[in-house]
Amino acid sequence: MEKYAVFVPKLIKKKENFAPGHRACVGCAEALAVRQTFKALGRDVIVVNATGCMEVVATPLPHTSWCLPWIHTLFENAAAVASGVDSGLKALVRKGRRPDRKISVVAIGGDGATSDIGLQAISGALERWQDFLYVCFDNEAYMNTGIQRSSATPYGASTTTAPAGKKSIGQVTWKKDMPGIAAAHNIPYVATACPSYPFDLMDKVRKGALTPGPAYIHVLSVCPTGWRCAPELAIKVGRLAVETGVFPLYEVENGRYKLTIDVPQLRPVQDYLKLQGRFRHLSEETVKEIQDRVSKDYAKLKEKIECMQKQDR
Amino acid sequence: MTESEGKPTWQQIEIGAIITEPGSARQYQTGDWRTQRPTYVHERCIKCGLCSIYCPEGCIEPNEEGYFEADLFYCKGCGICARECWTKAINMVEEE
Amino acid sequence: MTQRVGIEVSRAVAIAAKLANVDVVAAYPITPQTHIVEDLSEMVASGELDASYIPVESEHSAMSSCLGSVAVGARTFTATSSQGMELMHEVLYVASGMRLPVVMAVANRALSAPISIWGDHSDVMSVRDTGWIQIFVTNGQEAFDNILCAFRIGEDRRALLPVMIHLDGFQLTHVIEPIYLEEQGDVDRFLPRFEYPLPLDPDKPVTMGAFGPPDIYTEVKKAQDVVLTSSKEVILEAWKEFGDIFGRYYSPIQCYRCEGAKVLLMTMGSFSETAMSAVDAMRDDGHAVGLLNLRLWRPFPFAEIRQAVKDADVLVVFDRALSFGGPGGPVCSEVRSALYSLDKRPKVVGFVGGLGGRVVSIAGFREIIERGTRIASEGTEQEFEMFGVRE
Amino acid sequence: MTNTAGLVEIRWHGRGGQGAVTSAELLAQAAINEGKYAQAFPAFGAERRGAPVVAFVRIDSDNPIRVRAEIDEPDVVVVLASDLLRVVNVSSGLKADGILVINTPKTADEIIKEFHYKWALATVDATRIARETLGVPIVNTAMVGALLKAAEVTKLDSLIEPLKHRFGRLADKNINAMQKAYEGTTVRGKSN
Repeated sequence: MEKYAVFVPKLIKKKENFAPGHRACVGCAEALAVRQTFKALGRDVIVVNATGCMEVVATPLPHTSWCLPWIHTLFENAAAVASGVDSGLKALVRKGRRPDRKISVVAIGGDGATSDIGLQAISGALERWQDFLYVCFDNEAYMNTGIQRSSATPYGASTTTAPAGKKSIGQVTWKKDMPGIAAAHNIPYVATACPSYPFDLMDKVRKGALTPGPAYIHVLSVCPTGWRCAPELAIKVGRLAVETGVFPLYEVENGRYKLTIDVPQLRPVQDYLKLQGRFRHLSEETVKEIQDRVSKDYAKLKEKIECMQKQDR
Repeated sequence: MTESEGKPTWQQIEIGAIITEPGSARQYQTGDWRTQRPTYVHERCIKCGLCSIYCPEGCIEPNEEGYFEADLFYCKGCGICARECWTKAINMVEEE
Repeated sequence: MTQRVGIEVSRAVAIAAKLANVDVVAAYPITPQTHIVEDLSEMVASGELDASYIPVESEHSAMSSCLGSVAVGARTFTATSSQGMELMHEVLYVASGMRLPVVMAVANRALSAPISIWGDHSDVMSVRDTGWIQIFVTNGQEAFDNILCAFRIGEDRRALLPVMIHLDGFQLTHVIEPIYLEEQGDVDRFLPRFEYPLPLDPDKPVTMGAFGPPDIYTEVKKAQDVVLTSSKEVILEAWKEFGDIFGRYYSPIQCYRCEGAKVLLMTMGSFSETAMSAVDAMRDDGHAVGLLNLRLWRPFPFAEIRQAVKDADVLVVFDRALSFGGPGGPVCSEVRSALYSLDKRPKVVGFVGGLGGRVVSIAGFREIIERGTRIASEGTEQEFEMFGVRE
Repeated sequence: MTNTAGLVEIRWHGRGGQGAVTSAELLAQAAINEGKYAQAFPAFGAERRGAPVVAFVRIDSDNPIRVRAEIDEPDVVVVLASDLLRVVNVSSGLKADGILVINTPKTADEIIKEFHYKWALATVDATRIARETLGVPIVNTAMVGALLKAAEVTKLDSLIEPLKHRFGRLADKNINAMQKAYEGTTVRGKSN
């Protein structure tokens, strides 16, 4: 848990850039994550949104929740549109047609838009060193279309296209390591975040947006509807993802890995799984399998960090 | 009242259907989605504002006395604020 | 001073984009479009052109990047062909629907399978309904001129629509021919600076590309269709002013030797020049034939076509694309439907040919006209006939 | 010498990378600079370096050129590498009063004896000239000179500007190569 001996009003800007009146589900932690993200970034931002829940719930004509310049075009191309925004702004500033002031270009998309259909465009934009921040709001399935599996769906989760049944545990593949893929582009800043840790999230978002060149942040966004958990538990479930090591919070700054929320003693993954209907069918054996994998991955991450610290010394 | 009343004709559509009023969703009431609503025990509230940072709607703000309260025009009644309030100053009650 | 130079048409297209002082070029290479974007990237590299060149990883991203850059108010150019345009297909609808005036040169080429790098109009016809203004050019000069016109037309406040300039792959893109390259000063006089009325700007935030529920989508589409249809006025105005400045005038349909013609052939693109030679030869032999070179494909020039064919008995339409299992050539079927409501109309005979780079010679066009006339007089019209196919 | 009034159609044969397309382009530019109409283009294909390639030039002193098809019945055929004679039917469609311009160290008689050509023939050892003037065996500019000796479709001087534009600091050497080849080309009339 973050240190709450703090008072929120003193720490964050009052102004909302993502206005209420949006049509997100009751208890949507993704809408929350979006709100926190853009609260952190302030006004000098242009948002590029991939198709997905956030686009649909926030902009049904004639209403918009956005108080920032915002553009949505398609599902798989947010990083490419952001490239055009970035390059267009740079050209206009260079030619004296726009004031020379830092405007953060922020592309956002869900896990489907990011780790599946939009992966190529993201890889292209990162490789070309476009000056932008990409934030993936990962709710671990295609929630917008009705909880179909994506490559970000975790092992053992039951979805509408990878349902649990007599012959299946649901999702039979392990979650794609999207932050790892982003980091493999050797970009200056990669991080994971979760709205259950708002100050950590907002720090990272600010850092990513201010980094010259590309930055990538992967935000675990609890979806009570798709994960089949109680809406009021959205924050708690996110916290448990971190406390169990299922979703460690770290950053990779110029290739250096660092845990931003260190969990000295991981809780059992069962604490996280048991609150969610999508894992209800799992046998003890599968839970153990997941536990082993999570422990191993977490150990690997820590090892990597320690190894780098040693090199530093 | 006809169904199309108040809705734009094709001549009134902005270029590319662009929306020019930022945050116009504020006109839209989501409060009627609610089946339960937050109630407040001000004696317990320490005005930390944690509820406001966790509200998916972003509809919790301090009132004139500095106590944080949800705007029921938007509040969907998810109960996150009550669940996360560490001084237990918020309780959810069924809507009537 | 205007210079008459021997130059590859692709290079002239790139020079036109440079003279238009584009701010952003986003492109992905595909034969036969490559020379256009190679030249532009070279100009950027040498400093001859102050623009951002985005070497995207796919055509889908090329067009997507164009959307982003136009949305911030940058003048934006790209070029593609064939499969590349297919890959950007869904993005094309967004450019027109969101009224983002990208200019794109399309080096027309056949579609797979089998893979063919050579020219026809299959790619054009597959994007017929994307809501773009679409202009065919007949030669290098028209290509150069119409790239300049495209920016002027698309960026006009009354249009704000993306524009495609269709030039035949290889037959135009790779040919060196004499082209008048115009002066920067004159181009600047013709082409005002681009100001997008509602750009993405933190000082005046707008929401672009919002979600369209059923109670509003129809109105948005109606508005879009009206704008595309009425953009013809903007196009005619731009062509008129272009002619007044540069001395070369364009029209939606070029009527070549149509005076008193009872039989008309309609073609588009570079083949029109070959067809003109066929018309010349037949006129020399005393036949009352003429050629309609269709330049403006969208918005479709209904009035001009009706006017152009009013005295003809036979209209032979030559398509370089095939609507499989359908009415044959897309152009022919549209022309036919445009004439259907007229009391007096010519018989319309359709041919499809010149697919995947197959050349249709002067003699070939003569044969098409003669055969079309015969079919019309015998009353043996079928939906269409494929020309030059081995049986 | 070929008749240069009206439309002249020239076909170039080379190998990918030898510069047949460049030759065609330079020639067309020279003609256009003279105020003529001209057109140059490669065979529209996917040929790779080393493969036999073809390029085309049409020049018309009076009328705009409207034909965009490849040239099947040329007035002039230029062959940049004589080894192609065994591989490609370079004389395909060559008009009866046409001429072949061949880069070869051999004499016209030797070529005719070997290939039984029935057209007028111009020969030049362009490879040697290119080595001597450019230091490399790239014969594209030399062969433009040879062509102009065989058929005066443009003035030799008209090539100077396009060459300067194309080759920059290497222009003088290329102009030299072209002129040497022009001088070194032997034209032999039609044999029977």
